[in-house]
Amino acid sequence: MSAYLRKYNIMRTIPILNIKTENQTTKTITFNDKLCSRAKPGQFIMLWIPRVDEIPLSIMNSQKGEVSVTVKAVGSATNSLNSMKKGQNIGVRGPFGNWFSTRSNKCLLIGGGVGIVPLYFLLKKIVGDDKQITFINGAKTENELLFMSSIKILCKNQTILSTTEDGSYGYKGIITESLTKILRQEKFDIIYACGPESMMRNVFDIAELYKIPLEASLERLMRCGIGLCGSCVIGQYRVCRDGPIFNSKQLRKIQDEFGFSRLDFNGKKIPI
Amino acid sequence: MSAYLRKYNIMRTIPILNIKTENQTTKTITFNDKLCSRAKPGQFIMLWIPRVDEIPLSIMNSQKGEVSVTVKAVGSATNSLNSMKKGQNIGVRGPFGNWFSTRSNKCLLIGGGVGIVPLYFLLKKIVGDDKQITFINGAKTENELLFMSSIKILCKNQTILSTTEDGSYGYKGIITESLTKILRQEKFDIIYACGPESMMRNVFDIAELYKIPLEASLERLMRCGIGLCGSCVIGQYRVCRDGPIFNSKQLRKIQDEFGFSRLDFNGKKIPI
Amino acid sequence: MKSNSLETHIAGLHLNSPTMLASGIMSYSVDFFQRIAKEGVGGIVTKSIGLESRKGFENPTIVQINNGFINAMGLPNPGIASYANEIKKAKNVLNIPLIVSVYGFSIEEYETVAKKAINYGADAVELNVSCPHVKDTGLEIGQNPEKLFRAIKKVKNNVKKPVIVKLSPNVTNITEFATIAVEAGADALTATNTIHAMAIDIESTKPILSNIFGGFSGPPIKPIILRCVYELFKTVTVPIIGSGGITNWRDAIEFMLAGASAIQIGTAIALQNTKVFNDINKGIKSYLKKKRFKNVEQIVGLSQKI
Amino acid sequence: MKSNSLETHIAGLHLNSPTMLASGIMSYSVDFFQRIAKEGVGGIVTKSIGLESRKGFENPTIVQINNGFINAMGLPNPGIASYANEIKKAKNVLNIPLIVSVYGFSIEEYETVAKKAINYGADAVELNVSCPHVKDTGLEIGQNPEKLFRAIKKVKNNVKKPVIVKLSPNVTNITEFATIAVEAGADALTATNTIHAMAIDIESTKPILSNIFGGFSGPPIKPIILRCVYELFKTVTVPIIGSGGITNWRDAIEFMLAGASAIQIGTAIALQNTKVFNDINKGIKSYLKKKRFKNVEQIVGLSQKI
Ligand SMILES: Cc1cc2nc3c(=O)[nH]c(=O)nc-3n(C[C@H](O)[C@H](O)[C@H](O)COP(=O)(O)OP(=O)(O)OC[C@H]3O[C@@H](n4cnc5c(N)ncnc54)[C@H](O)[C@@H]3O)c2cc1C
Ligand SMILES: Cc1cc2nc3c(=O)[nH]c(=O)nc-3n(C[C@H](O)[C@H](O)[C@H](O)COP(=O)(O)OP(=O)(O)OC[C@H]3O[C@@H](n4cnc5c(N)ncnc54)[C@H](O)[C@@H]3O)c2cc1C
Ligand SMILES: Cc1cc2nc3c(=O)[nH]c(=O)nc-3n(C[C@H](O)[C@H](O)[C@H](O)COP(=O)(O)O)c2cc1C
Ligand SMILES: Cc1cc2nc3c(=O)[nH]c(=O)nc-3n(C[C@H](O)[C@H](O)[C@H](O)COP(=O)(O)O)c2cc1C
Ligand code: FES
Ligand code: FES
Repeated sequence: MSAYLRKYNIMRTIPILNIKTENQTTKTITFNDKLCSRAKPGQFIMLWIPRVDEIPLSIMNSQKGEVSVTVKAVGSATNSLNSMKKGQNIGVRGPFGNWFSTRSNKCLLIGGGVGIVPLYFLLKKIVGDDKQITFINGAKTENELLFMSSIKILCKNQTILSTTEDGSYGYKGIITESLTKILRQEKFDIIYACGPESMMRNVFDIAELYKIPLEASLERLMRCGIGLCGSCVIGQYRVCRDGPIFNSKQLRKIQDEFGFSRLDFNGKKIPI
Repeated sequence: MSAYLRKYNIMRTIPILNIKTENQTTKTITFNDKLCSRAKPGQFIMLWIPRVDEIPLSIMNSQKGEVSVTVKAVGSATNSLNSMKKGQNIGVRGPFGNWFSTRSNKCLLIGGGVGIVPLYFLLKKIVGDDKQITFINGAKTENELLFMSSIKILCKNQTILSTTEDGSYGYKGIITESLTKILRQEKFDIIYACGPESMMRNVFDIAELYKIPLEASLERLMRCGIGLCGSCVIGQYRVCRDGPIFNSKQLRKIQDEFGFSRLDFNGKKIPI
Repeated sequence: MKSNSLETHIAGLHLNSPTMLASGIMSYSVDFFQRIAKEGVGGIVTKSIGLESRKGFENPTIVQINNGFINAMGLPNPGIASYANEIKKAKNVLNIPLIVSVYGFSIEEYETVAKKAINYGADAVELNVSCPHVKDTGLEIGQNPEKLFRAIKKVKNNVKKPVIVKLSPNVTNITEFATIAVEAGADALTATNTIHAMAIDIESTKPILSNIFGGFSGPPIKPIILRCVYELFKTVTVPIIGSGGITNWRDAIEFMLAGASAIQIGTAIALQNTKVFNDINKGIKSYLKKKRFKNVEQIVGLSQKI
Repeated sequence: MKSNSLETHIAGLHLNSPTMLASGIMSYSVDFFQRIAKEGVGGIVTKSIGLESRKGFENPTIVQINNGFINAMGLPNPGIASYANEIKKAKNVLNIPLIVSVYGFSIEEYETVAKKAINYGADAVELNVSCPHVKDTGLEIGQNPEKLFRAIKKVKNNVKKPVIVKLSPNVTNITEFATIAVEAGADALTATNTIHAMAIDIESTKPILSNIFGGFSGPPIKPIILRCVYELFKTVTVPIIGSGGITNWRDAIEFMLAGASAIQIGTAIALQNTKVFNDINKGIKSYLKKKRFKNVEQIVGLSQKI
């Protein structure tokens, strides 16, 4: 059960400090926010685009009061956000939700597409801690593999396995094949996963098979972000408040829904 | 300008812990209250008698979480309070207002009737501090002189001058005569006064004559106790918030009103 | 049946504790109902359900101001047909009363949805005639005496289970509407829904909620809703369920002393999390014990005796 | 005249700053008015004054709930005849507009008191038709469309100075009453008075205020009153003065963006002390500068453009 402090949920409106283009569809947006700059990897914010929308976004990085999110344009809010200019105002609430544990030693991070955002943040935080890290990232094609150059620098003594569906970079294939391959050879203390839910469901099933503890970052529709409205519910959990990170034990309790169904904007259960 | 913290003004309802009869009309009521037990001499509380009234009362003593007020029955609220039993509930807000300064060395405390309540509290706090104290108390008659036995113990190395109008105890006469007498002989660093306003006005005029700084504790009708409603206004000051203790400089600013006029319950200026 | 000092009765419904889940709070999923049942919730009110499904408003749908919230969800709900499964499932797995909250864009819709909800197994319906932000439902009926009367009457004539009416505080005189509701047959009243409010962001100079206006809930509105309950207790004889800013057991007691037979918890689930039901129930129990009351029903309306 | 970005105009009154003293707050004494004049208050509204003097209710007349207050002072006031001296004195020593708040137990009383206040030198009157706790005045008129119209009209016909009408938020639709007020001749509207509320002490099981009910003020009511101002700005063309929970410059800006031409400060004097006027004025000034607005009138109602 994650903490919730009133001040986190009071919206702060602040100008965009910096915008970086990651690829054709994805940008990284940086702003100043004290509360969010203390966020832990896995936590998210609610970002308001005035008179457009308010959407949940994982925190990608935070340091010295500066906070970054990485946004893939997939619809009206994300497109509108990605076309904003430096200096324009956005509203921020958060950080919300729980975070990845960082106790384990031999870690496997597996992320697909924009799902690697919180894993990248996690990587940055744990990479100096004398841990053995394997980072598996995957995307449809090379230029959708995010943060590659930073990841290479961060992981110079660690393992990176990149996968593209079209083979334009790293292994050709889907990311879970890389996972199975490596688990056949090596044992890990923990797997951290974020990405499309069907991929994460596969990761879960594989992790169960190999009996490796998993922490997966889930996504659901979010409105309140603080455990009140019910939009993000999965089983007995609220992704915003009890998650977004769920461990193997919790995932087992929601295995009928995890990877299969979610609520739409009407609160109706629909297939994923 | 005195401090005001929100929590002070949230009413606490608590049982009466103890009741002590001081004389025919006056009782001391003790209760537990953490906030008030940190009050300083001169501060007051608003005391609620459920479904009867809420009245301002000076704090008479406070120690180890226990707080006492001394109440003279003069009307419906004070009569009703003084007929309450141990264990019955009263409501308390406060402490409010400012307090007597305690920097000066050679102090004269002068109080009339139930007005000695805050002076008694002050005496208790400063008597151990290597100060030279003269305590002048006065009343109509002997048994209206409050706290005499304690005061005698507290002031065993100090001066006590008691005055009664009927001469039943100490000097016969009015209290300000004692004051003039002593000021002709001695110089003081400060005078602290509390009592009927006409008496305090006399004290003020005498203190001005002898050029001795004065701190007087004023009384006005009080409703809110926190500087909002205007019931207690005197000149530009609110007795509840800017007082109840006023120094010579402030008293000079309100000398047209001090001792002469006050607002009644209708907000109408009436003679004192 | 074991005696339980927290037992409460509302229009024939038997509640093990007077703390209920308010409508619209985490109320899509029966799994979540089970979670709070473990915390001792006495009864559950579902999200307000209409005839058709609704997407609700765009985000932001909620904004926090101090310790209160202004929400304009826009009644997102799957519609009664889809919700049937949840009602049935709830009745299978829960052994506490399930009250389906019902709204409609017409008197007929209220009737149809209420009938269906009861047929699917609901123990009662709560008519939401007080939603402050969706046009043509809620307030448009809750603020119109004549429509209010007809809507309630129609539902009453067609369902055999208790009909609770959730009133709006956004009226000049709530007792007038309460009287109408009771005359039309309401078995109990929920007092109240949220208060019409808004927030503006001074940096962007824009209203924050996509709908501009929303309903204010949480601790800031408590003294206002408490007054509504106090006034209602003087006016009507049917049980009153308090709803507005109740966050801890002291608030709960205050509402019951004012005249509420039970209370609903909404915003406090965000502020205190799901343990709030248990915390409140425990607090009420200690209070009853300390004050030597035999049961919670003894304190209902007690503050009216002065 | 030196240009001043905080200058505001309300129905012919010229205010050096948009922050005003709300009625009933520390408003018996001209000395106190002088004190806050030094803090930059732009205009002063007196305690509501009636034809006869009134003692008000017994204590407790005020109770704090979180950072809000519920008060039921009961309109203690010396009556217009006694207050004449203060008005005259105020006009001698103050060089900011003095607005006398007026209440009455009948339409005629409103008229008589208003006329006298203006004769004694008031720059305007504010009609308190919205006091939530004294019977037969205030709300009884403010919630009755027909009486409201006649009271305002009568005053308007008999005084040559601006007539401001202070509305109640305790109504189903505030714009309806605003429209009536404006039709009757109101030169400006104050939005709003306090909200009907109460508090119960759970230890003694009794209501705290001697009058049981009172008016809720301070930060908790801000989002509700802000909504009133926003609605009014859409409805009427006369200036609106915001009053409800304004505690800092951000609140003040929010009200002006919603449509208030000036704002009144009440409860914040307890919460922040008298420096609140200066603090707010300074904050508004910095905001205007940062956002490159020339003057405060430019931001009035700006949030309505979306
Ligand atoms: C905890 C969490 C973390 C996220 N982190 C990131 C991130 O770091 N980077 C990133 O690019 N995206 C992230 N997302 C997804 C992001 O919120 C959606 O892409 C965005 O809301 C889409 O909005 P839209 O209007 O552009 O698209 P739309 O056209 O409105 O919707 C496209 C899809 O986005 C999803 N979506 C829309 N609105 C919401 C909402 N309010 N809440 C959740 N999902 C919604 C739905 O699946 C929808 O079908 C995260 C989502 C969650 C729940
Ligand atoms: C700062 C301050 C400290 C005080 N300390 C003490 C104390 O330690 N012991 C003590 O016995 N008395 C004290 N008083 C006076 C006490 O508050 C009044 O005696 C009491 O309020 C009388 O109430 P009643 O209903 O019994 O009398 P009433 O018959 O109502 O009134 C008698 C007189 O008491 C005064 N009074 C009444 N109501 C109030 C009120 N709300 N606020 C202020 N004065 C009021 C008026 O002068 C009135 O004429 C203090 C007053 C103030 C302002
Ligand atoms: C996010 C949210 C959604 C709500 N949805 C509904 C609803 O669908 N139907 C309804 O009758 N009330 C709804 N309400 C009102 C609550 O049921 C409750 O009456 C109100 O919030 C006051 O109680 P509280 O202060 O405990 O939250 C909603 C409130 C919130 C905060
Ligand atoms: C102690 C007190 C007394 C008040 N007296 C009056 C009054 O006499 N006439 C009036 O019109 N409003 C009166 N009001 C209402 C205020 O003028 C103001 O409209 C209200 O408190 C909301 O503003 P605030 O939140 O800034 O206090 C009073 C408010 C308080 C708190
Ligand atoms: S987004 Fe509202 S409960 Fe999670
Ligand atoms: S008692 Fe209200 S201002 Fe002092």
